[in-house]
Amino acid sequence: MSIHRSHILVCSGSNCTLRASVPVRMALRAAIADQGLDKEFKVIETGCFGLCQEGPIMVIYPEGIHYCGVQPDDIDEIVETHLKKGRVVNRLLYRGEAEQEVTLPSTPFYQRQHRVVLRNVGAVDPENIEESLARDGYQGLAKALDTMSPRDVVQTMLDSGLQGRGGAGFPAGRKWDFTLRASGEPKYVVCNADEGEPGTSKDRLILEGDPHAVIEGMAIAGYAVGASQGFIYIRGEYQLSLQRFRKAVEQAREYGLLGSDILGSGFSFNVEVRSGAGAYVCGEETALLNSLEGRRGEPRYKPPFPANEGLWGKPTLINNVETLANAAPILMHGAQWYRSLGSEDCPGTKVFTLSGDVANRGLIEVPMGITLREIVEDIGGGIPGGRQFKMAQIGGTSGGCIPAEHLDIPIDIPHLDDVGASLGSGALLIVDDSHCMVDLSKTFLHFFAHESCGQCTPCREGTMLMRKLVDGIAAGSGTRKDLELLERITATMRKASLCGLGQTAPTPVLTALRYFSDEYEAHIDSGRCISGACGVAVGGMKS
Amino acid sequence: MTDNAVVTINGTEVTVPEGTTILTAAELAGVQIPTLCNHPDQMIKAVCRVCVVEVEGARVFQPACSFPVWDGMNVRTNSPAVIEARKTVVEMLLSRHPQDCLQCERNLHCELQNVSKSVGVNERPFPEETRDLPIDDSSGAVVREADKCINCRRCVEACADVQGVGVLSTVNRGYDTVVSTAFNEPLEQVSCVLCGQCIQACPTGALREHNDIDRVWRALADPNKHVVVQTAPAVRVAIGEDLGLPVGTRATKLLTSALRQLGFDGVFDTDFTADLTIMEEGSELLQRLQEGGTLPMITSCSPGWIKYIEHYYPEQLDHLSTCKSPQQMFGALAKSYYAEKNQYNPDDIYVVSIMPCTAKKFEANRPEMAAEGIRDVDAVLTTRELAQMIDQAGLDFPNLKEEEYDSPLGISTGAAVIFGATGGVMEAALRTVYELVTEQELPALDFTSVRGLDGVKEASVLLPLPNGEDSLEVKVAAAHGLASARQIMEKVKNGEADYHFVEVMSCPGGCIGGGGQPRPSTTERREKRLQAIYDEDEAMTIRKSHENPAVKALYEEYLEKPLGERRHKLLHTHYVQRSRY
Amino acid sequence: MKSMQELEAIRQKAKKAMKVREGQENAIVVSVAMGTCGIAKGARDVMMALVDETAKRGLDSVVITQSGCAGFCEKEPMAKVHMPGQPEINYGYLDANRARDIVARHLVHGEIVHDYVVQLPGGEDRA
Amino acid sequence: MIMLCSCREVKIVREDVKEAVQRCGREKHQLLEILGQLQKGTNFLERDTLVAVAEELDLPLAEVYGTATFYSLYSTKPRGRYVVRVCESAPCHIDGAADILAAVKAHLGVAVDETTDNSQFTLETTSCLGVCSVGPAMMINDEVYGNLTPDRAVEILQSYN
Repeated sequence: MSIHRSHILVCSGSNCTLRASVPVRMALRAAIADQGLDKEFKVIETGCFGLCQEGPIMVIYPEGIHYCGVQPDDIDEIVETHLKKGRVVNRLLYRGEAEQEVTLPSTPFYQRQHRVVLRNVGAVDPENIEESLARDGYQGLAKALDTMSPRDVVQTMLDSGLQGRGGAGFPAGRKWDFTLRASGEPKYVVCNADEGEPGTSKDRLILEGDPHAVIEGMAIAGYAVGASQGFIYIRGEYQLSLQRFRKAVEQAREYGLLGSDILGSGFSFNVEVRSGAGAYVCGEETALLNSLEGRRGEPRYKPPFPANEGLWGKPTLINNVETLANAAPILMHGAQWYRSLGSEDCPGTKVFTLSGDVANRGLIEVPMGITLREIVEDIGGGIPGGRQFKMAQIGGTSGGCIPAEHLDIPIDIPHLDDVGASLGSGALLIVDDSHCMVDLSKTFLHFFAHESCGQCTPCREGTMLMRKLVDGIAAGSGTRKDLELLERITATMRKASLCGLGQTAPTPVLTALRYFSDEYEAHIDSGRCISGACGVAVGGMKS
Repeated sequence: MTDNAVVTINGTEVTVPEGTTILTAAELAGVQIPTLCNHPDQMIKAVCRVCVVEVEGARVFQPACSFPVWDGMNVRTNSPAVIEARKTVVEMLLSRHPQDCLQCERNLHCELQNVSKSVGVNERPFPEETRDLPIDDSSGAVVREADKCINCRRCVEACADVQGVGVLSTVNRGYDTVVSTAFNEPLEQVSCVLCGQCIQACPTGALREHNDIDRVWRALADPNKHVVVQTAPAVRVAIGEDLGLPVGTRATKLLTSALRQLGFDGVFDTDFTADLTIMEEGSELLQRLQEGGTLPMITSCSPGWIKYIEHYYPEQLDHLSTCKSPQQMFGALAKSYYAEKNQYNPDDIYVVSIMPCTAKKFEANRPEMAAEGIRDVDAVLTTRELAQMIDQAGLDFPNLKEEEYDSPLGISTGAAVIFGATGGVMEAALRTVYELVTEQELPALDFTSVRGLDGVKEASVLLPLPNGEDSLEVKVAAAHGLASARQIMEKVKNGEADYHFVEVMSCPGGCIGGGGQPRPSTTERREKRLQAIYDEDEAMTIRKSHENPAVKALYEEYLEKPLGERRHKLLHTHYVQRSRY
Repeated sequence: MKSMQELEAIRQKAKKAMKVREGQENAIVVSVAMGTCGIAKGARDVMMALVDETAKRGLDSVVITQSGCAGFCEKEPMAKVHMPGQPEINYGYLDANRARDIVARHLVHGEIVHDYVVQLPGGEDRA
Repeated sequence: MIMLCSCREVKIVREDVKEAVQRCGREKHQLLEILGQLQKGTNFLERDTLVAVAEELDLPLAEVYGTATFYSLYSTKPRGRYVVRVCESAPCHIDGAADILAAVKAHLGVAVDETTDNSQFTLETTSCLGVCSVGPAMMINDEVYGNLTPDRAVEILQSYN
């Protein structure tokens, strides 16, 4: 193993990739090779640094200097000035600030975060297992195998109070407990990486940035519940995640961290990587199981729950990527440590994808209980373009719309519930006052009408009926009676749909009607829209 | 394990085993909960959401059909919110369901109609739309009208799981979700066996038989046609269900009376050719046993089964008996033996079959089923279609004067009537083969081991040979439902089947559960129809096919020696290889 | 890998390779002046010798970094060593061998290698 | 090179399918993987392909078709050499996805779910590409592009010609 005096980390998360990080990396490698510096400088492709809006991002160690928005043209200057002469290229620093005044990690964007799940994302080369090992990768698994019984592991998860990070927020430890206690062989562990919630890309960036954290979490789960086979179901659109994860699994196998008799403990565990094929509903755990079985990804009625009858009818633990990535830190540092993070009702941290009308967009991890205002104003850097905050949609397209009056609510499960929203999978879409709620509702409903699995009546018919009604309102042909019909449909969908998709699909429209009913009424009564997006007359409304 | 749970349903306590569904518990408490996707013989689907109820403590409503009770559970099936949700669900379905109930085949027999009434739908509040999907009448037997599909998936289960055919599947996603064939191809182009079990499963008018009623009325009205009718064994024990009689009523003599009143010139019985089939098939079996023909020999009376083996096991067609089905034998004889005997021009004879079956319509249309350009059978009606005609004619079916079949094609035995039940052909054949081989009288007529609703029934019969020393062991099996047939065929294909003779019936329960029978053909109803069939057998004076005097006369008067050319031409057929995809 | 011990060994080895990225609070920082002048006079060799020697000796708490030109071009190649809680020591006129010497004596044993120390005007240089 | 393969011989299809089945396994749960691999060359699943898959896996064709039509990454109708998927999710919508879609439609001269006359491009919309921080986004085959403007979207499309 060769030692380099400096490591240059270039983000290769998808967001930076599609902002041209690949040519940047190639130019950097070429320049270093040309100048014969390859023994001194090591270029590492790493996961997402979070600040996707500023990408491509490059970090040079040991100085820890972050450069933002690096383009291939900038490489020569970086090599000449920084690498060879040790001087910082000020103009590429975050927002062009001089180094002395602000380095990226000292900005509120990073200062307000607390990285547990993202501990290694942006810090390691995800394609090199040794980098993970150096940063305590697989130490949680080692500890479990070495010193804990499966029951101990489950108890620690129960004590930690970790709630599922995929959307429903069910206590993770209880799922582990149910699966451990379920009778039936074999048992399976399934990682739900079918992240399809619009506005969410956290799971993708975890998979791309630190796949070993997820593999380790799956192996710990397998040990805890008595499973020796794991499956990870990754969204078909996430080609890079699939590729990285497959590689990581191979490496883990090579290093004996997957396979039989792991670390001489007698515990065996394997992971099979599966690709989805474009169906939002497969994020619903039983739909995912059907899809894994090679069927249409339609949710199953419950009970029975997967813990008792899951994959091929066998006891199955199914957890989200972020949930599993929390397992190793919890085992290493203990349930009490985890509980000390976050809020009383919701321990720990939460990863959010910040998007929409906010200055800093990207991937963040914050303690539960942080207020929406802190996220928007401090981490997000406020609303750009002199606009006003209108609402935040939290939890993705099935999440509620939170208006400005609730900016100070703490972000955790019970507080969001109070305002009709839910934590969901961690999407945070910030919308400024230039947008029309009817137009946005239309977008939400087009999404659900496209993604409903079509199995149960309320969701199959309801999403399309809602879509038709809201399309009509947006087009200026709606009536007050349509609002009543919308209420009837939403009430039935929420109560009578088979799965969470149908039960939550009406949420954004319900909260939009609750907080922005004046906009709906303006469309209906006077054919006006604040944004003009709806194709009716512009203007004329108080919001 | 089965601890009892005390459940409160709308304030009434009921004690049931834990794990019972709310639906069942409610029934015991005297509370009816409407359902659509639920079918008593099928797996729980919980997709229509019509049966949702309020369970105390649950965040959302739960479907009564799938949700298990626990001790102390408190259920409300009639809260205003539940009533509103149910009604909304049905209104949603109706927002794009064709509003042609008055013209629909299911009018007054439609589950959607019933549910819609029971949940209190009285308007169509939501934006309306029609899907305008094509009506598929390509097969001439089973018609699909997808616009009327409510996505309950009962037909999919019937096709894929009960029959192991699987030409129907849920396709597309979301609002476009509908039950269809691969690439939406017409049924004629896919490997559908036209058994009609999907029709039995369907709660609406989305699946029905091809309607031949008007053709039959036209033939009856044609003064130049001599219209004869044959009734299949299973029709007599089911037709009453559609005409105001209790399930399991033996309505044979009312049936003949009704047919005569409809204007048929000869009212005959497929049972006659069922006896003939036993004679032919019995000799074929003995011939195969003696001369080393392909074994096991498999029955060929069920046209859905024939189409199934042609599509799915085309390389195994040699196992089939070459006998035509009783329906086709009847048609062939009506236009030859009967015509000759009564000096009719075969062209002027019009043969109508009343069948419990939709595949019989396909069978009658097969190119093999004609002699010198004259079709054996001209029109096939299902039991349901006949009931419709009797309604049209205004006959008071239950109170008709009882009448007998005409001679000679109406004379039959108990062995023939059990053709309508699974295992019946086998039992009838054994009664005859035993006596023909052993030259002794059969000690007990009932072969109960091949009776009943197990999917595959096996038996072994020892036939003492006339020399008094040796005996012949005949191993037999009977399967009903094509998924069961597939089990046997996999054994046959892999050379693991040591049977000599196998009976296969396409439909669960045999013909009494046929796709053309009154709906619904639930297990409960099938059991009653089976009982009626066996009662009918016991009530017959002659119960063995080889003792049927009319059949004996037919051989003496008309058919030549065994395997003679006329016999071959009229009573035997061949099969074609078809593709599975 | 088949045991906890092996895992630990690999982890320790990997940590060394990653050390450059660790922000260590109590680390010894060796900073090589990498201005044009320094490089022209062989600062790269010095840098690589320092990196190599510290790695060989498994000095986990040493960070080797670079700085710009200190403005004393005639004394190049230069490097300064900052041990926690002590004043910075500036070395000049270095080459690879002297660099290794510094590692062996100063970094390992805390002994200032007076032969190579250069005094800078004002004493407290902030290069 | 036009990749519409309705003219390909059934024999070739069968070999592709056999190979995919060999790689993935014959169990039903491999169906999605197999379909995914088989679609790579042509961007859609032709009837012969599904027939061969059904045969290899001993499944009813309708079930294979029903499964394929459930997932939006699969198509049973011919598609162009490049499938352009413009994201229509709320985050991209906020960022102006409607303008991107309009520009792409105008440039390609097709509506959503249509294929250009030269069989090069099929335009689709997608519910989310998971790159919400850098919207509006589109995906061309497996490649994702973010931070689009209408001009940049057209520029990217031109690079595929």
